[in-house]
Amino acid sequence: MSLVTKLIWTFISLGIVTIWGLTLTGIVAKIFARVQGRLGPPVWQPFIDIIKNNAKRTAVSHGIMFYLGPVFRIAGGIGTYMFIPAIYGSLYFSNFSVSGDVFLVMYFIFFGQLGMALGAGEGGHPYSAIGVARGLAQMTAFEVPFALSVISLAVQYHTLNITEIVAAQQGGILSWTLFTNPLAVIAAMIAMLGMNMYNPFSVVIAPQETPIGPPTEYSASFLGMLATNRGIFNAAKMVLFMNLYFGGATNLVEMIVKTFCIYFFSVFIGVAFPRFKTEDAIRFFLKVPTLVGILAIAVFLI
Amino acid sequence: MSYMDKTTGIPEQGITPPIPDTGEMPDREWRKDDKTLTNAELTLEEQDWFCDARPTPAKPAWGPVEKFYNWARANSLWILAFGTGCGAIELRPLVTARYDISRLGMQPRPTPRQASVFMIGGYVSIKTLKRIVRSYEQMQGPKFVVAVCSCAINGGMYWDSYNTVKRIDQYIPVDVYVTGCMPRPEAVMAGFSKLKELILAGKAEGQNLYAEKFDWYKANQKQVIKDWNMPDYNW
Amino acid sequence: MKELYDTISLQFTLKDFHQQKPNLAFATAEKQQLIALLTYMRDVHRYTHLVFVTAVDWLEENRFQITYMLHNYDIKADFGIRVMLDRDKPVMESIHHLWEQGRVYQRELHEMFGIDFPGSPGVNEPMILEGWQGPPVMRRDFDTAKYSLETYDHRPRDTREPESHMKEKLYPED
Amino acid sequence: MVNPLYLIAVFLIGAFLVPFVDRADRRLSLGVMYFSLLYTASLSLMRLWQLFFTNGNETQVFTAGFQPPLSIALSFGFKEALLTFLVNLTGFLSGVYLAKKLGKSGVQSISILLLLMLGANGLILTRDIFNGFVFLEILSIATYALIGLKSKKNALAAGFKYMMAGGLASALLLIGIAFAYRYSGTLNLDTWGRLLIPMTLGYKIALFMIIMAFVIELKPFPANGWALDVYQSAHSGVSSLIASVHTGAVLYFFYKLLPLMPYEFLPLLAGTGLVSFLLSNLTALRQKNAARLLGYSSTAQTGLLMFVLTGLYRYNVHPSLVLFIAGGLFFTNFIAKSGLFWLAGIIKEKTTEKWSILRKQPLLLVLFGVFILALTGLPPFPAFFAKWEIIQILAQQGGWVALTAILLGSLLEAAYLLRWFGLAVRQNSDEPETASLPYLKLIPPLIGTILLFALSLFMGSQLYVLSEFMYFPLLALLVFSILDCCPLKLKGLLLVAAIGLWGWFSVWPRLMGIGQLFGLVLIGGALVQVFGFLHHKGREAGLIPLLAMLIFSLGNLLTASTKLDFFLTWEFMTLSSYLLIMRGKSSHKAALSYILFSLGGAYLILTGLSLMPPFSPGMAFYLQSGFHSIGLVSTILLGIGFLIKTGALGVHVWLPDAYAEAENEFTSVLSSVLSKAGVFGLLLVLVMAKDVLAANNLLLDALSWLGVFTAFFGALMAVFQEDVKKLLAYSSMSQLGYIILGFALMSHLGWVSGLYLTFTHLFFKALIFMAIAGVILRTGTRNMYEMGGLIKKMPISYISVLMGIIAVSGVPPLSGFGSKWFIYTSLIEQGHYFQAGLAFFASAIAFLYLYRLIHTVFLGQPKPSQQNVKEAPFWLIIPQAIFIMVIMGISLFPNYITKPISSAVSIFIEKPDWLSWTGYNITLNSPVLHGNWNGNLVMLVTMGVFGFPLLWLLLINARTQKVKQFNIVFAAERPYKPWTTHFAHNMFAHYNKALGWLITPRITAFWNGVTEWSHSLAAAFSHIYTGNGQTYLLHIFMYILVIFIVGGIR
Repeated sequence: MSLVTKLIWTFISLGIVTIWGLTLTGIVAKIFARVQGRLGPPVWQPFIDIIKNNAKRTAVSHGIMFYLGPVFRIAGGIGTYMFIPAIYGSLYFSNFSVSGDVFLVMYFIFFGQLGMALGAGEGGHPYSAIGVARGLAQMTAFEVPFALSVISLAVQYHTLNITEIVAAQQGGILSWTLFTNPLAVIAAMIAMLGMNMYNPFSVVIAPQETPIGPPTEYSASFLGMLATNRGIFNAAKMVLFMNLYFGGATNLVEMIVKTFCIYFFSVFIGVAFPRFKTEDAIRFFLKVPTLVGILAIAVFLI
Repeated sequence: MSYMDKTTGIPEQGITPPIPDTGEMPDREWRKDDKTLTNAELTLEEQDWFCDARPTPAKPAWGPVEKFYNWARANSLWILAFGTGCGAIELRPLVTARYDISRLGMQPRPTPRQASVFMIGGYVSIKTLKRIVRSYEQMQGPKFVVAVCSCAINGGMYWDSYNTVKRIDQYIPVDVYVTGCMPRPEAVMAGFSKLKELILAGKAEGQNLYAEKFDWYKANQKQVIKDWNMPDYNW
Repeated sequence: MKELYDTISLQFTLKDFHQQKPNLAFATAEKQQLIALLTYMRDVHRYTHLVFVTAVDWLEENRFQITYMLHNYDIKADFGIRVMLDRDKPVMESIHHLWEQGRVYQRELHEMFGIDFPGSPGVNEPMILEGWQGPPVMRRDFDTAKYSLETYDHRPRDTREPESHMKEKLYPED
Repeated sequence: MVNPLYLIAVFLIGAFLVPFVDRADRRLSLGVMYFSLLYTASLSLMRLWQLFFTNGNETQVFTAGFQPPLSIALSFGFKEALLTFLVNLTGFLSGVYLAKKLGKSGVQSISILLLLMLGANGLILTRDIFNGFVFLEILSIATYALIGLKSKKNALAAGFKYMMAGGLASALLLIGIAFAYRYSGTLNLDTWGRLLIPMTLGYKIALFMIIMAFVIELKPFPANGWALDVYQSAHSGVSSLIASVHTGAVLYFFYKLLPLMPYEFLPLLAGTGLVSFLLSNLTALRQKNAARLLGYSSTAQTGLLMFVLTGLYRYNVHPSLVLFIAGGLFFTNFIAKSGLFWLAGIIKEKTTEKWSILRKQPLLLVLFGVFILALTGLPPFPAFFAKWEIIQILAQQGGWVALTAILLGSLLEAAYLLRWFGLAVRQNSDEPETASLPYLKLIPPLIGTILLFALSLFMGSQLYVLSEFMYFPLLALLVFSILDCCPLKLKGLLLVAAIGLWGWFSVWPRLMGIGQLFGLVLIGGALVQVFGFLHHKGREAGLIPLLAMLIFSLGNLLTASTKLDFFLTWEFMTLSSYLLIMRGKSSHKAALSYILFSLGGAYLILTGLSLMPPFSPGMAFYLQSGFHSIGLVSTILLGIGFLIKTGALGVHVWLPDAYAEAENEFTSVLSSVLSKAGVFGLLLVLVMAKDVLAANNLLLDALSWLGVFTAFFGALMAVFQEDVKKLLAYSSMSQLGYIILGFALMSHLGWVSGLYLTFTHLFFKALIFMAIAGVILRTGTRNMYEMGGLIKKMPISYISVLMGIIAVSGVPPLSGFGSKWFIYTSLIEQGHYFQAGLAFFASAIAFLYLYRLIHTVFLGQPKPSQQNVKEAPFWLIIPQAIFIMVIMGISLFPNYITKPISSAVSIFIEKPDWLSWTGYNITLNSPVLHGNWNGNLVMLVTMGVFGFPLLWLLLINARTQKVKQFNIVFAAERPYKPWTTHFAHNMFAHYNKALGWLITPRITAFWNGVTEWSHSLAAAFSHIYTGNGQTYLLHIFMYILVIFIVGGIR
């Protein structure tokens, strides 16, 4: 496949995942509303919001890093997706997953967060820095069960290559990691709650305490870019989880259904629980989920 | 002067003309140049900490594009609620299940930077006016103002108070007033629908009005706000 | 409460005892004796809590009345001590050394009535009225409506009789 | 042959002549004294000449031509000649030093001084025991008299106490001689030595009394209270005479007596020596009085010498080696101790606290430093070689008790001496300017220093080839010290040129494989950072010479071939880095802790090296290490020694303070380069210990857990620092933990990961440290919360730090990710799953402190006090620019670094065939783990996904208003103070709540406890010195009695 074809397919893949990710955001808002007995916004509301934000006539910038913050963020989101093969067996949807394995993806997730944190920092607003500090602190904690879970997968499948991990799960629903290594899946799914920052781990953006967290100062097209990234990044994470734990996907429909279900887990917890304080969230992640992660490795050692 | 719609209690025009508009502008000599403000009330040190650019009117985009944009703006109204008085309580029922403004694409937003509708809920004292001006200026355009309650319109029961502003539109441009003491949520929602109509019609250009008549607005503000310890324009 | 009043009267010049409720009474003290009296009440009779300090403008008598409301937690009783000031020279001693929160009340009284409390920390800072330049607003000789009319622009009123207006609007054919 | 009688005669004549000529003129009598001293010294020198260049075998002279026992025999061989030369030269120097005092106090003192010299010379020369007694008496009486030279009450009291102790010793000696004569029938030592006298109890007791007399004169602990009082209260010139001349003469006679002693006495004497050495040093810890401190040190050193003379016979050591060791120790002590006493006299300050006035006197400071470092046993001074030999012998022969005692004692000695040095050098003292120096008094210590260096070179060349390993760093130090008056920039550029030429033409061709890698890190890394030092305005005296010494010794570390070369270079490195740390503003405490840990580590390394088989010269140490294998003990000792240098958890206590207090640019070198020396050492240990480790899995497991805990706790502690340099220090510790972790895997991939991190850590940590050095320079503070918003003032520094933190945190696409990828894959591949998990946690925590670093310094609210901050100076930018380019280069083309590392490692651990490179893609196809990383592609993709949104934003976001720091939405208020609006102080309070309990400083508390405990012990010991003469006598009695009983003489 020539480079041009590859690039074209990558763009198509990215476009699909963006649209799906934003729709997913809309669906989730709808679900939240329904749980609260409301009608909720239309499913396409995220698109309107993004158009509106990009249509703003003015914006403020606190400096170059502030300007680049959303760029870093969306680059992190797109990049994460770029390094994940979206659909198993499809050459067109494998993106640039040849450039690395699951560790590359795990670390590339930080790229956007770090850049965004820096941009928010230059905004000079204390709430931004507070939000970042909380987010980073929580991140260190939920990465532990997730890392343990991934290590458990490496022990199980003898590979870190995502495509190979998916390949090992082919052959029926029972060969998914969900059933072959349930402990790892439990640890990872709890970690995912932290990643998605819904309740009970939503202290980072806690709108009542620190108005909106890191993006407090961001407006207009910056905000539009952040909102776009939220769609892409969420979808990318779900695709990663799908590949690692739920057998991957062999076609687009399967991908959409599976990512929706995985995301729904997070939403399901989110609508039902109140919020943790940062230190409590840290303690939580380092207790039971970490223990589960350790067990997930330990079962292979015995 | 009939600026109230007889049926809904909502202003007919997008912007009420500020009065008295004699065309006289305050002395402009103190300004450094046309693009900057002096921020004369700040100390020299503080002047370094605030941007001193002068707001300028923003041109709308090319016709059909602007129409499209206006559609998006009208369907994605993010509210910055300023609970200045008892009207503040009216926003709560709006977002709950009974009225649920989120189905109209509206949602409350905690920071002015990201909001597009400024909702002033009640009487405005001098002290509050300062905060209102600041928050309004920090919003990014196009931005719209909805003032709720009688007090916001003409001082209401505080008409003779030494400390309450009687007409907000002399200080910031107001797109829609909602009468009532207090107005029912239905009335507030009707106000928002009116605002939507205005936006879709391209009439909600309060931001540009503010920028064009900036000196007049500023003079009005400074007339009542005696301890003006902020920059002339809060970017 | 009367017993208390009598006891205190032995040492301080008090008058105008007024028992409003079984556990609420008022008395008027001399201005010069006030600090001593408050200290005495606080330390000896265990009226340890300063509930509030407020003022009344007796315009006709050309006096300000300041009321210090004290509370005794042990017997759950309140005792209000009033003191009269000359309205032309409204100066009173500060009690912030007895109750730290006193400074807030004094700051408020200074802003609203123009009563000065020399030595009270931050008494000259504005409390509610930022940058207020007019007379103290709670004095009864301050005409707030006049001030409002002079200072603010009022929206011209367009008054209608509701009944006829509704009729005209809704059922114009009738 | 020079007749030794002349020596005695000259002094005798001088002593009697002085009163006569004094009537004419006081100066004449002084002249006579100087003449006698100089003349005798030159006689000894002549004798030395004879011994070396003409064939003078004959050494014995018999008075009056008779054979013993009728006559007294004097011996004038090499030892005696050298000793008398030094004694008389010291006498002369003391005379010069005391000139004013002697001139004032009259003719008696002059003749007493001459008598003292007479006694000393006689004691050295004589071979007759009774004659020895006579000379000892002359010496002692002259000494008592001289102590009284300073007619202060306590000096007289001290003299009297000495007289009492000396009287006791003399009585013992006389009785002993009388009894012994009954058995031997001769007083001549040579004759006596040839007799085979049966060891009856009576004879033994006689001999015991003789030897104990000399032991008492040698001031053993604890029967030395009188001597300490003497040192403390006598005139410093006299103290120096006692410490050198008196002790030297007595010690030599003690040595001459040893052949007579029964074999069973030797361990006893050795034991007393060791006890004296260890406990004197321990007691000295609490001492604040300079003269008394020197007294303790003197008794300790004498104890060590006693041990060497008596103890080493046990280990079948050749007598000439014993003499070599003893000579090395003795001469170092001899010169350094007299020098220090002289300096003490010049300074005139009693307490060591006050010695900071030295700071204003560079010449005195240098002298003081030389003496202190010589006493501490650092190279190139003779004591170093002596200590090296002792440890070699003891370690190889299993003298563990002695070895431990000696090393412990040395460490204690180093502790108090270097603390003293630190007090003298510290910069934050505000002592007034001292009066002008007495130049006459300066001559003796100056000559002493020269003598010390001459001796060092002599000893170095005598037993060892005077190799470049000693030569280069010292030469660099010398040359750049001479150039030190030039402007800093010139010196610096010269240094860069010198190192560049030397490195390129001399070092590089001799390196291969792993050596080349470390050559790049150690020399290349240091070289680039030299530019950073050049921004200073002043001349920065001492900086460039020490830096030169450091970098040359770093290079030598790679090319060193024998064990001694390696250790010598290691010590040079430690020494120069210690002195460089001392340059920091208030670094004396941090530097002390650094040098003590370093010396402790060095002693462990020394012991470990001693246990290793010899390395042949010529081939580099690290290359030879592949052929050797070492034992378990050696592995552990060496391992701990090198781990101390890297700052592993448990021995990291020195690290944060030393990093924080050193000069900003030097901290960069410390972290990025110097710690890599420890890594290098550790690597060598692992290479050599392959067999041991293969047999013993536990060690490697322990090492890997140590590594990962270092990484974890380092990161966690970094999170809670407010001081930017401490934060970075802990960050370095954390990164080195990963390196240790990689090495502990003992697999190809593990070592690649360790070396890869060694490399990249150099780049990014030096980058960050250099940028922060600029920030600290410009803002004048190290507290992060006092900074803020510097991105607008210092954009280049910001870019450096940004690149640095992206690389440290391991975020792709920069090279840091490679290290993370390697470490995780290698850990999982080797089955170290839990370590991998904890390492991941640690690397996540790194985000916390890195964000804190960049946010609180560069982002957030600018402070009004830093309104006029400028970008860092050009010289600091140079290394940053170079490192940024390197990081970008290796991020885009990782093969240029990963492939050489892999091939270098494959010399030691073969590259498995499942690890392969295809283009820029590193593929791992191990049976237990698959994975891949294509750094080049990642970089390109990242550039693409970054550039695209940026273009979009630039396009759509045409009307963006640039605003200032206070234009923030602040809940409808406005901020008033930048310093309260900046979210910086205690940034991770919530993290502290959740995990802070993990890092309560238990380890620091432990080490503080060690310090506290040893000080208390010292205090307890010092209670035995009551200052009462009678008590001291009792001590002596008890001491002899105890020795007698312990010795079990029967």
